[in-house]
Amino acid sequence: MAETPTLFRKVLVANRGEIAVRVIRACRELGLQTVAVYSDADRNAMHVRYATEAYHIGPSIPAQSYLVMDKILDVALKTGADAIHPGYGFLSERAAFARACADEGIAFIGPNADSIEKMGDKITARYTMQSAGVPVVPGTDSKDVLSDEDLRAAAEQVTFPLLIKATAGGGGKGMRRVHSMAECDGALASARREATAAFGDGNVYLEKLIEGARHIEIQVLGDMHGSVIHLGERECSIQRRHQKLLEECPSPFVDEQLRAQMGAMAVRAAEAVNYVNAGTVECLVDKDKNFYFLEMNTRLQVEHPVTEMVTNMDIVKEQIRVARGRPLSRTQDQIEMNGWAMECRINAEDPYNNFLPSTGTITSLTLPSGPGVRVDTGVVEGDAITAYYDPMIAKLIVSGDTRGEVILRMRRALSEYRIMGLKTNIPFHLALLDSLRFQAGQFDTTFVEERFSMEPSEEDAQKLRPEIAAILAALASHRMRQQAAQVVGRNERDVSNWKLVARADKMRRY
Amino acid sequence: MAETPTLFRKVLVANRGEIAVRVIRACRELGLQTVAVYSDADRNAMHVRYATEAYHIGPSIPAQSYLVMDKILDVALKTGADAIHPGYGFLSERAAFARACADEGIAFIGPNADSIEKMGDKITARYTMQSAGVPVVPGTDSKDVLSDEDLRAAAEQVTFPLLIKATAGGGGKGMRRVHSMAECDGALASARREATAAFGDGNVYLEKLIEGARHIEIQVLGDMHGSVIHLGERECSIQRRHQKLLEECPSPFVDEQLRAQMGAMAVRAAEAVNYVNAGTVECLVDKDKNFYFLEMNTRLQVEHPVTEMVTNMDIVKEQIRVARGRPLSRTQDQIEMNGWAMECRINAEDPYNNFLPSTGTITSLTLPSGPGVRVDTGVVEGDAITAYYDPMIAKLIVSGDTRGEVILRMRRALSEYRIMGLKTNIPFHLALLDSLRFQAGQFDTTFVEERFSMEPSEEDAQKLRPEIAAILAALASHRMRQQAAQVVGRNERDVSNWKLVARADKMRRY
Amino acid sequence: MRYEVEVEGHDHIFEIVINEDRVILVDGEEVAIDFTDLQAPGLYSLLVDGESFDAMIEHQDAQWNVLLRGHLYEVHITDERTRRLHARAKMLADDSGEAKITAPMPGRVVAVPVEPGQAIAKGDNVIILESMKMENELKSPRDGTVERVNVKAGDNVEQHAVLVVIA
Amino acid sequence: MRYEVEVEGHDHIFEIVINEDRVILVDGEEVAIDFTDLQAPGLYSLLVDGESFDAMIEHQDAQWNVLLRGHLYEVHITDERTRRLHARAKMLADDSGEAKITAPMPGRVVAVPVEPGQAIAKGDNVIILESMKMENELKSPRDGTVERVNVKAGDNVEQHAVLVVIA
Repeated sequence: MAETPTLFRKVLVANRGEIAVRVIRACRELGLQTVAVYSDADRNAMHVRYATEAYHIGPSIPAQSYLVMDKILDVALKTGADAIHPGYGFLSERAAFARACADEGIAFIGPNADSIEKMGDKITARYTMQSAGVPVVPGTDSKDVLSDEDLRAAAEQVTFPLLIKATAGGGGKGMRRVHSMAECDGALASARREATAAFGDGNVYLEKLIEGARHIEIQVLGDMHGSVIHLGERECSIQRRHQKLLEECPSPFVDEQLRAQMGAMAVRAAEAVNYVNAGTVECLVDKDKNFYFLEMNTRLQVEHPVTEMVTNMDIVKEQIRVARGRPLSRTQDQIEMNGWAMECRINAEDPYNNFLPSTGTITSLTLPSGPGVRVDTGVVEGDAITAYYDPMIAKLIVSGDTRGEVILRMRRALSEYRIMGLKTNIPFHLALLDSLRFQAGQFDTTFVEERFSMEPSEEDAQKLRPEIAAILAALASHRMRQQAAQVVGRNERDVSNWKLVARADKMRRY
Repeated sequence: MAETPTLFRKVLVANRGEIAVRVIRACRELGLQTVAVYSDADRNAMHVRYATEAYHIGPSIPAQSYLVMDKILDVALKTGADAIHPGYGFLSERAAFARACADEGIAFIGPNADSIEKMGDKITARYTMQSAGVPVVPGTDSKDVLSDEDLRAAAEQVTFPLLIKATAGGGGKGMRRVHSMAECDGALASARREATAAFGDGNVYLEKLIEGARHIEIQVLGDMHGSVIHLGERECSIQRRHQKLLEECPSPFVDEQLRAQMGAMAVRAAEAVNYVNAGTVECLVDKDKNFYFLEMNTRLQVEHPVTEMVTNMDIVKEQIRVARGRPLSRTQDQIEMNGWAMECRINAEDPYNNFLPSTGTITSLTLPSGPGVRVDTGVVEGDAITAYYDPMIAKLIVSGDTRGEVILRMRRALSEYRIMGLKTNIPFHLALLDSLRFQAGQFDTTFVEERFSMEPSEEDAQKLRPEIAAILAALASHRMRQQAAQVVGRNERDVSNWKLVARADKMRRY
Repeated sequence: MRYEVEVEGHDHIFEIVINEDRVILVDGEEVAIDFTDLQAPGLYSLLVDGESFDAMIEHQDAQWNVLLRGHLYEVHITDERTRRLHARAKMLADDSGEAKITAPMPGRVVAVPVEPGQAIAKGDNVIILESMKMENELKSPRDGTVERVNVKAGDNVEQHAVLVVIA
Repeated sequence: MRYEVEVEGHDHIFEIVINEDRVILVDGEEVAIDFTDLQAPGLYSLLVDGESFDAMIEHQDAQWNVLLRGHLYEVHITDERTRRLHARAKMLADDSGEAKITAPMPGRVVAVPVEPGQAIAKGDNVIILESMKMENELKSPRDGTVERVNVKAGDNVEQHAVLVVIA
């Protein structure tokens, strides 16, 4: 298994947005050249501008650009890239892509194709894990493709409530919660539809819904010399429609003993598929601290930064290191967890309107900064947020000594973050941080959907300032009238005054 | 000396710019309310917008606003502030101000007035330190006010080259290097003039110029219970005209033994004046690792963040903690230095034109972000940089495992930092990071002025791309002509297109 | 200038008079203010008797959204005459006018679980719209009858397109 | 459109022809480019045969400053006719025309160590200007004679004000 260390000179980043920028930054800091690929919508994107080279690979629709293996391999071969980093999403968990890279002599910065395959099909993964002695969530146990009829029959045995999940799944796509047989047909149809759209595969299976469970995952790293280590857990129970919204490291629910047990289990899971590079073992943990393997994500995870802040390891640099054939920079004994970190996913969606995605142009942007604040983003002022891609436009990561300090610091950072031109979920995060149950660490995966509201608590409602809102609106309205009158009243504007132009512009936009 | 812990509720920040924002951020994260004060020029400044309350205290000239004790005390009393944080500069080292705060029952977040006085007069400080067994730089030994004649006589004894320094000094103001008697008169006149302007006190003294010396300083922290600890050193030799430009922690020149010796000396120096709160003992260290006390800054230092990143302590929060009468959160044994950190001061000045200050409006601003990057700043897009205040508009702080990683990361972060509308010294920092002597850690305080040039080295010159610069300029010029033609050719612009308006605006500004 | 300002969800109506630059009247009381707009369109700074407020404000016609200290306030501004007219119009229209379900963003219609003439309750799904790879359920804002359905499954729709009309 | 582009300090003159959108001629050779301006005025992105360049560009008349990968390039752009005229004008003006020492920023004149009629050498201090609390020495750009001194110690001056004229 051991290979001679390969010197990379140039890395192609087969992704866009914040994760492409994240990888390019790591490469720059390692002195590596970078090749970006971009669709029509992304010509001016940060990842294009920050890379050493950039090549157009097609229309904005991912199916015709970021998801087309051949286009990406062509660019890699043309530019002499030694390696490809797939980021997350897109081609990152396509075994065929990892294999095609290997065939062309290009290092795929991720696990080998076999590991991806074994973990990619969720049914196969369940079997493999059970054989390796890893506990899995009870569910359908057939390896065959299941018809709606099969599933209805199996549902009785699994017992309600249960989850329909896509065999090719991930990211909550094609997933439905079902509480009774009556809901089954509708849920199956909609899950299959979403799975087909997302993965090109409408097959689904069933899992028992573990009530009151937390979603906790373990970061693992493996090298080509047979070492696998874990970097502790991440708490990811703050979700809405199976989309994670806020993650933290460590989990307020995990003690040293549980961490050691889950870590050992995750290492065993990775070893069972000869895992190399970074991966994440996702688990459900019930109220009694029993844990169940859910799935393994065979790629860099969105929320990897919280682990970086607490373990002080750069996971992307470590990925590149092991892809070059070098051993991991640390052994399990050398992994220490210090302090606390939290990540808020900043999404272009309207928390006051059922979290509907929001599109538009970022007319103004102020990033939070100062001690303990990290922003991983792929957008700058002037960028358009389209419906083609994921609504996540940034990750705000905050670290500090204790969970309490981190919550206060995150509140501070969120309130400094100003994104104008489209709606974001920043108010959601602020409301969440204010909720007493969140502060106390008392939540499970259903918390946001079932026990959280954007309406302020009675105590917080006392702090509302409707009179200030009224004054602000009246003054803004008044000023706008005045300015409109001014502009109309002149034949020629004083064009040397850039603020006036900006204001005039603003007015027209309203 | 021990006092009962006082609960602060509200802190007045008697400063502006990045340091006011830094302090307000710390207060917010501690749940404290904040009161900002502002001059005419600063109505829209970040520190005004981020504070809970804000009060106007006069014209833009500091002498009529930020330097007027009574105005600031009035605001503190009116708003019921429990404490005042002075930041650095302005009133931070005025013993009279610390005393006036105490008289009004307001906690001064800094040392007591006596310590400030003893360290503030540089001549007294030299005596006090000598008595405490702290080595000082050889120089004039009289406690009296020295006339030009006295100084010329003393100069012969001190021997050339020497430094003229302001008795009330700090920040390189009123400081002149003198190599011979012939230069003496002119230098004295100019030093006294600058000292008078800066401190209202034209007295100066002489110190031997220690050639090839580094400027290395030790951060100390003291509480009201008699504990004084040090947080290791900062390397501050990268200076121009006695203004620090880049600082790092640790110093590449300091080993464990020297750190322990200098740390012990700094603690002794602080103890000699019963020091409470954060302070910095500045030293010169010669080639043979002999060190000499230069002065003690009795306040928060601009470059405190590099120490924060390496020791993982929040110095501002610690200042507030000890000002409340609580003991330091750590003992000397609990101070660990991990990794490396570096700070570049981002100044509004033109490195291609003798570093002349640059004023103007920030028309566009992109902060660097991502792993290991911290920005402490006091300006946002649209802010005007005036000649009233210090040209430092931000501090870019980078941390990582090793000095090598930090240099590469700083290069990456600097190249992401985009400030449009005025000149900054970012190109200077990039050129400095590229210099082999800097990379090797081989520099002293004269390095920037005497052995550094903005001209690229022969090796770097090979990498220049004049043809790309030519293409860029030609294309930009061409596009501008086209757009001008478009705009002129229309009776009415399509005002719904915000980009066009921005472009038209841009064109006019050129 | 006199404004009637209604802050929704908080049962507050304020009468605000703005004449001078630094002093306004709120329900007849003088309030000292200092109001400036920052460079970023929609960002404002307000000092009220020294208290500092930083707000994001946007509006459509008379409906203003003020995002202040993490909370969104929906504010209606009218002068008195307009307000009376609106109140009357609203009374007449309430529960009797048309409700239009529009596309909140561009997307593809996945399913239309309703048809013209069907009676529906507030909260019922009327359209499932796929956008950004997720299915979004658009619900009826009130009880009523489906009057018109303008789209079918598989249609691509633009933002703001009227999809279904409820009568 | 044909441009003559001189990059200072690198002894390069390029002839650049821009007609089409995606292909330009540089000294007669075709070069594939993709050039866009970003929202921030003065920020541009250029792809040349796939290589990505992010630049800040500003100009005053025919003088362009291009900040690219941490290095500042001073670029002069002219069409051929203008260039010849300029060359001639420059030849005539060199070392014979007036040199004006102007204030690079607002400030207060601390000292004027020269007086009219005095002969000075390139690099001599002609004005000491205090700004942002520091003294800045303004030096003569060439040998010559002080023709005019417009300010005295203590004067406050605006940016670009002509302080001293060297003949």
